[in-house]
Amino acid sequence: MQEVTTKKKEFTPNIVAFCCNWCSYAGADLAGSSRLSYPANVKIIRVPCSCRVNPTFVLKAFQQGADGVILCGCHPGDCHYVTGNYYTRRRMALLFNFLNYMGIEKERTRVEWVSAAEGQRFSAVMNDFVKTITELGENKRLTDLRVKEGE
Amino acid sequence: MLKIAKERLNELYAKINETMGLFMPIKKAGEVNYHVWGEGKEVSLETLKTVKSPKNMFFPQTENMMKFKTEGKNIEIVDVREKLAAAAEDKPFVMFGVKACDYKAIEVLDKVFLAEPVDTYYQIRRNAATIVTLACSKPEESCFCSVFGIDATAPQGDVTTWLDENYLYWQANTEKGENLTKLVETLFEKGGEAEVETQKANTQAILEKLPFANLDLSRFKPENLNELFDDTRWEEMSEACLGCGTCTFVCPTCQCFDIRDFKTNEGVIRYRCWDSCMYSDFTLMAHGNSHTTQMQRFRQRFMHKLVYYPSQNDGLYSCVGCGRCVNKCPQRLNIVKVIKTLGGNKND
Amino acid sequence: MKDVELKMLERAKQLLESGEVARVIGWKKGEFYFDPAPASFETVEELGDFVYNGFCGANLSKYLIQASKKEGKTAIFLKPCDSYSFNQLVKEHRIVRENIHVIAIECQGKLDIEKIKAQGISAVTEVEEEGESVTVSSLYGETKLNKAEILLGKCASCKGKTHQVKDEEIILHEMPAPINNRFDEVAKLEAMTEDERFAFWREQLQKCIRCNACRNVCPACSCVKCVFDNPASGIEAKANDDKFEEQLFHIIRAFHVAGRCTDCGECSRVCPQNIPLHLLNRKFIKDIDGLYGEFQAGETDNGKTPLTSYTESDVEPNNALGGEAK
Amino acid sequence: MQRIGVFICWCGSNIAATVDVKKVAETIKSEPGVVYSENYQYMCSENGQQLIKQAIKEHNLTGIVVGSCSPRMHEATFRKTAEAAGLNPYMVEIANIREHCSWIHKDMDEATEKAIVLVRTAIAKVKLNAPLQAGESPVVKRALVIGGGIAGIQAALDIADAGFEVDIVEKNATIGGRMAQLDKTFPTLDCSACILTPKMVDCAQHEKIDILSYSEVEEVKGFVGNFNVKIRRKARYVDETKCTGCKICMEKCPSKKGLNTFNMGLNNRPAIHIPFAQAIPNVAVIDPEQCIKLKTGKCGICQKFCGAGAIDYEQKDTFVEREYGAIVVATGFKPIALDNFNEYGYAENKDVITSLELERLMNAAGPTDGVLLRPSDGKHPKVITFIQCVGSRDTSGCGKPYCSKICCMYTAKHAMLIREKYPDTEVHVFYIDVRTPGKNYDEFYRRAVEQYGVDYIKGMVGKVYNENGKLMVQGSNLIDNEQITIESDLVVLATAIEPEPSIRKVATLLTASIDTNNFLTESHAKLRPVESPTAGVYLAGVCQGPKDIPETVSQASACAAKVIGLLAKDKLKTNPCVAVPDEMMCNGCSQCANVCAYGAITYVDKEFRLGGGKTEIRRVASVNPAVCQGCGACTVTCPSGTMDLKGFSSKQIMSEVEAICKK
Amino acid sequence: MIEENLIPKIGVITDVRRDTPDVKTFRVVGTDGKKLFKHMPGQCAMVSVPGVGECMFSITSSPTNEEYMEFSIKKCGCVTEVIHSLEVGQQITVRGPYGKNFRVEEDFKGQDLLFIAGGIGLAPLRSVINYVRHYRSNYGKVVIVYGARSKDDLVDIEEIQNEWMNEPNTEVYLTIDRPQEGWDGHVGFVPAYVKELGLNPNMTAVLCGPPIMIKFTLAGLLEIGFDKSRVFTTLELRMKCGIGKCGRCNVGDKFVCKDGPVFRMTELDELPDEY
Repeated sequence: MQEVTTKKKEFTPNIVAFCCNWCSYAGADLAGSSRLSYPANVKIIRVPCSCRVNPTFVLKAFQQGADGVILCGCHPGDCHYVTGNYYTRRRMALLFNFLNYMGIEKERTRVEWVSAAEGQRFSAVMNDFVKTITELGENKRLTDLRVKEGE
Repeated sequence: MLKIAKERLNELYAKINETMGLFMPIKKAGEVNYHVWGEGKEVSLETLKTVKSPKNMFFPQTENMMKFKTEGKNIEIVDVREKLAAAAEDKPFVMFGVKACDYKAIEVLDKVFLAEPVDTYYQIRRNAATIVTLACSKPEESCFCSVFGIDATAPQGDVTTWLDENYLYWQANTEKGENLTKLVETLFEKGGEAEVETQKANTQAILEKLPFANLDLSRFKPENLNELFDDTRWEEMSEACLGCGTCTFVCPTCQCFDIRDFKTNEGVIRYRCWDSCMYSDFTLMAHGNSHTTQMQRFRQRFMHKLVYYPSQNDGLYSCVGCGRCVNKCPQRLNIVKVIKTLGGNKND
Repeated sequence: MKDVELKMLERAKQLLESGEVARVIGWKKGEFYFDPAPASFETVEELGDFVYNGFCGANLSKYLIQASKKEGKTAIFLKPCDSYSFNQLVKEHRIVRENIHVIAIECQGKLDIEKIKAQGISAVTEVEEEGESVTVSSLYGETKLNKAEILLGKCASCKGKTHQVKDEEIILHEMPAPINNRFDEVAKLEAMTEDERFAFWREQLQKCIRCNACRNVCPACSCVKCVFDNPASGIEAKANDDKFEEQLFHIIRAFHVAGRCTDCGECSRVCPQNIPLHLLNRKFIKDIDGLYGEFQAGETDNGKTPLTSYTESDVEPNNALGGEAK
Repeated sequence: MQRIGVFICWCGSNIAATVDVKKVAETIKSEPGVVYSENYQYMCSENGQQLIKQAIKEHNLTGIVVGSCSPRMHEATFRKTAEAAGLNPYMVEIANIREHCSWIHKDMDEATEKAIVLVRTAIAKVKLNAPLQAGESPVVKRALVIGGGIAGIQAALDIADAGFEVDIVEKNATIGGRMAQLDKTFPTLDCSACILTPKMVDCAQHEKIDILSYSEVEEVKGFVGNFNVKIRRKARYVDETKCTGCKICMEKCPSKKGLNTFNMGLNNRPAIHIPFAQAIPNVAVIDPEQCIKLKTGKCGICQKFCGAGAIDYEQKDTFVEREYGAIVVATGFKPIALDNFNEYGYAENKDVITSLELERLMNAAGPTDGVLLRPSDGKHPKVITFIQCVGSRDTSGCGKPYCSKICCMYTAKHAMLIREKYPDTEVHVFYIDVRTPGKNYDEFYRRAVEQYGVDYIKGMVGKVYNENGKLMVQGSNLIDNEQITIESDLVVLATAIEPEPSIRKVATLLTASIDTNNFLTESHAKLRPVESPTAGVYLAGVCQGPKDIPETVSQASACAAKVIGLLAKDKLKTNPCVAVPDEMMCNGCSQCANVCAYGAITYVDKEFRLGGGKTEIRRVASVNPAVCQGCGACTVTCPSGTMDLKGFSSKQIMSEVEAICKK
Repeated sequence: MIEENLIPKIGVITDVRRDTPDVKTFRVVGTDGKKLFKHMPGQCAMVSVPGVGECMFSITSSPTNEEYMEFSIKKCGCVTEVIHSLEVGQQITVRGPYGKNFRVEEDFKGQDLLFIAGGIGLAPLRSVINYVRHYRSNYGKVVIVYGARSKDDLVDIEEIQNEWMNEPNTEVYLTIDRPQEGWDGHVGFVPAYVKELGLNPNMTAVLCGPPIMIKFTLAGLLEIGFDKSRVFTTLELRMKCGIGKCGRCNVGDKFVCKDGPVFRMTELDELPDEY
């Protein structure tokens, strides 16, 4: 048991964050200019709107070895493109639910709404997500396991 | 001839498994396929048609061929075959319970993969395998191996076995078979010739009654290639075809494959996997496709089995009459319908 | 059922003879009673092979994507569940409705030859249907079976016997009431732990041979070019020993048909490894019903699909777990 | 051949203090495709930009990555730099190594490593960038204003004053809208007509303004800068060019029993009529439902008496098609129907009226010539009870969930005017909250209470019923916590307002989005409040949300400013990062159009070559790049991957993912 | 050591030449700086960029070149697009040689030879032509007819003009489809041009180019009196393995990768029309 805990501490997860250009990416910028730190293993991909994020991007990230994927967009109702994040909300609600149905840990995926003014929140969200994933451990279920039975 | 009581089969499996890998029809998640034997596994020797045929053991659905590591502009190739060969040498394996049709299918595949230039991936696995066949005693309506001259009651292989209510009868045919026999001899007793003969006769009687026993192959000859190719009925035979790969993937002789690259976060893996001539992109090139319609793809498959392959291999058909496609085609199309439409029935 | 078949045949003849339609899509006789294949009949002579029996489980609607582009009208026989797929395809502009003559036909639930064989009956040569009982003859003897035991999976959880569309109908007998348990299996999985679910799906999906039968039979998967066949998509793939690859295929396929899948059950019917693929699609249907209100794809005039609409008060993804709005 | 240049900025010490910029630049040199990698103190400085320009030219770079501050800061700068050096501006990617790296990490090694990954990710993306050209589309220098109320009038006047042609399309026979029906306006109590009619006249006389009254928009095609609009000119049976507005026809018309809609149906008007004295255009219109000639073919009196020969019973609806660069929607509002509010007895009691009806009763041009007489018996009401929030802030589903915003103020206005004119009248007001923010608004309300002694009762009215000819208003007084009943002569309901119902059609025609309350959605609630998400469509007045006259006028002027800004351009530059369909793969299923908030996607039937000389006609999506805003919603909805987004293509994003995950 | 039929060798790009707007020629050597393997004219090799895919290309350089091999590659799909983006110094993988070669040592020897190419179809012929030039005395007269859409689409024009045209007993005829500024040569399609040239039907002919060109040129040659059994062409179909096992490049019972790509016209006559 002791060994497991130490091992988990060494593990630094790889996190892919998709951020919409208008709110969350700006929120991340604000977190930066406010010097609100979060772990370096969070890497942000800028998309015009959270509705640009195709489930395949999320799955691709897991396939390539990401341990957690988080999507950030404008708060519902504040979408720069009026309705984009409403679609995101439905798509991701269904997708994440489905992944969990297939046995993927529900904590591995997350959607958070972060406005351009919420630098503090962006940092808090990322810290929390990294903490969750670190506790959860490596992504084994959705990673690329090219293992064969017997041979 | 040797025999072993049915109740003691597990001992036999365990004994083989001590020094060799053992693959046999095992039920997992509701379906019977060749899996590694282990204590407590649900062995199903009687299953005539595993969903995936034994070809999977030599020509797996997917196998990694090599890895590429790229650093800047440079490439390093990691050949995975040495590992594969070492593993095969270290632990040769037994394929247990292979039916006559499936064994014949392995011969069909050998002609492709072991012909020069040899496919080394296949060869490594093939050499490591000792094949123990099992005679059929309860053929199904979809079986028609006899049409291709296969005797389901006396399959070939390194070892041939028969199974009745009480015993498994064992007869080694090759050196590999003898070696295996030596390994397990102590478990066996002598005898069984008479029982085997009775079973053979009974099965023969059923085989003759099977609905497809009289398919006529006489028209499927290389000299009829163009005539068969141009037959107008392909259109109607293929109209319900979905273009899926079920028939090709359950087929024990279909050997088409694709070679692809897969990017992982640690480098590129080049793998090969089964491919199907039924797929719309099978022959797709950047500047065209020689098979644009499903009819052409459908025709390719059956022409290959019944004409092209025999033409390249001294008349040997690359269909063994296992009937898997008869059972598994989602829309109920199959080679029997093709043979009947183009060739006819001997009794007609 | 024989009377229904005769009536259908008669109608098909009339339609072809009168020139009202150029072809009729139905089923034609196979080698056995239990293997009829979908077929298009263009002349009265071809109708000699026409058949309609308990093994005509195939959903014919997808064939219309091509047929409705052909010269002349096409008549098609649709069972109640097939009519949902037809409607959905019309809604998505894949079928030209005016070119199709829909004949709604009776369905008493379709049978599964594999289930018959699973009863230990080998070498089946004949099957006779009579009401609720089915007599199976084989080279090794004769067996009487109860129809309910050998229904196709999709028919055992039939969602309804109401045709969503028709130009005429051939319904001679009352059809059995729908069995409303179709989400039970999903609920059972939901009740498991994550680990159990993962184990379940891994074992099931490990069987996948990636033959694409599920995709190619699916009326919702009728893309001109599937992303999995398209190198430009970035997810084109064929590998399947990579465990995730299988899941990727099935996850994305389920997502792409979410909100459009009518739950026709063809994916599970055609799977050579009998993977319960419908449970993937049904999860989406169940979640959509639970989170956004009941929605049945392919129903007449049911508005925008759930994934192309929204409400301002939709549930948050992080709280949506379990598929019910909290 | 890809020739990528990488430029790592120190940003003084902002980046360099935590990221080993030299190491980053050095490591990146060996990346495939990278032919140049450099670091510099301030890349955004004149010298830094010079360095980039020089490198682009000298090394023949096909794409550049700048590792610097946020792209939201300097992406535009570096794009210009690239363009100046002859490189397509869209071949530039920014790796954000300041806000997303150096500023949030303390450990140098960790930050450097992350910076390398971020730069690699940007390289992975830029390798798949394609040169993009911002498109151009010409601008038609004419605006359309839909709705001729105060919002439409103000917007039209402002636009026309800037020198652009404007058409006002008004569905009624006259412009003026709701404001024309009002008596006085708060908080100044000046006469509504006195301030509105001059503006109406200005419109009529303005050489740049064309008023299409009694007309409706039928069809809208095109997009920002190039709308093509079909307008239905309804038959008014009077030749607009001949009618002099002499009103003889009105006197002579034998069918006088039509409800006077301008007076909220409180009196009657003839079949042929001019809605009110100051109507613009001052031209009669015949109500075909009421006109004996049009219904039976007999009569024709008005034609006989018309000196100008303007009457034309044969007139038909006609259509005009015009091109516009911009469209202002100012369709206004109406009070809600009170069918759901039986408790106030509106339907049964003539003396229960709406506030707008009260406006007419108090107006000098109204049915009572401005004398406050109650409708039932024409007597002066002695006790008047006002009920606030009738249908507003109602979450029960009977009314509207929103606050109608203007009721508190106009009720105070009414109470005050009544007390002023008829000091013997007792005025009670039932309210839930009094909401009077705004310049001089609260002062106005306090005057009603303090100076005019209006009795404000905090509480809800449960029921209004008639007892022996008296209206009994039963309600609760929440302050004193008691049930009270007020015997009243007249009850005035501050009825909620809702968008004019025709807005639905207009919204559909314009593909402008509409919220659950039928208000048009603005592009951004805070920052783009007068623009519709549909480019080139602007919103003025209550069609966008409840508001009073001053707000409406400001919004209308704001709209005008936006329109003028648009029309002042000869060409529009379009955002090149737009959705683009691959027709070869398109199913034509319409899913993408369903999620497009801008109506940028249409479908066309196209012929495709199949193999073997055959062809097939398929319905395929087509994106109008001038309308698409580039959100990408369609790309995910599309199951076949037909839709992609330029600048953020699926392949680009996936290669970014790969670069981030690479070990 | 296990035989390496499917395992490629690593090649290094040492030169990239842009021939036409969409054709580039890549010079490749092994990591040791030497030629990767020996081949005969007409044979192909699988070139790949790991992670993108493999493609079969004919080896453009002559076997007589001992230093390197060259591939002329037209940009037309995913793989070729990536290959086109590569620069000198980049490593790629190559395996081969595959297929049957032109029978330069048997059928061609001592014969007058006619080479007809269209567009990128010159790539496989360049290898034979240069082979023949190398062993010039073994062969008779050489006639080369080469056409392309425009003068900018003529592959390897420098070599043609500077070397082939100066070769003894060799005639070179160039043509482009449509008139173009700066072009004073022949204008017109290859099949028509071939008929105009008044060729001696006793030559052994090799055709390579788009199917439509081959079809009409062949018809033209037969009209003039060429012997079909002495006309050769090369086929191109989807190939994956290169060793006749993956099952996709067959025409009837022949595999293009193993039994082709060089076919005698009379051989093709016997095969189903599916290429």
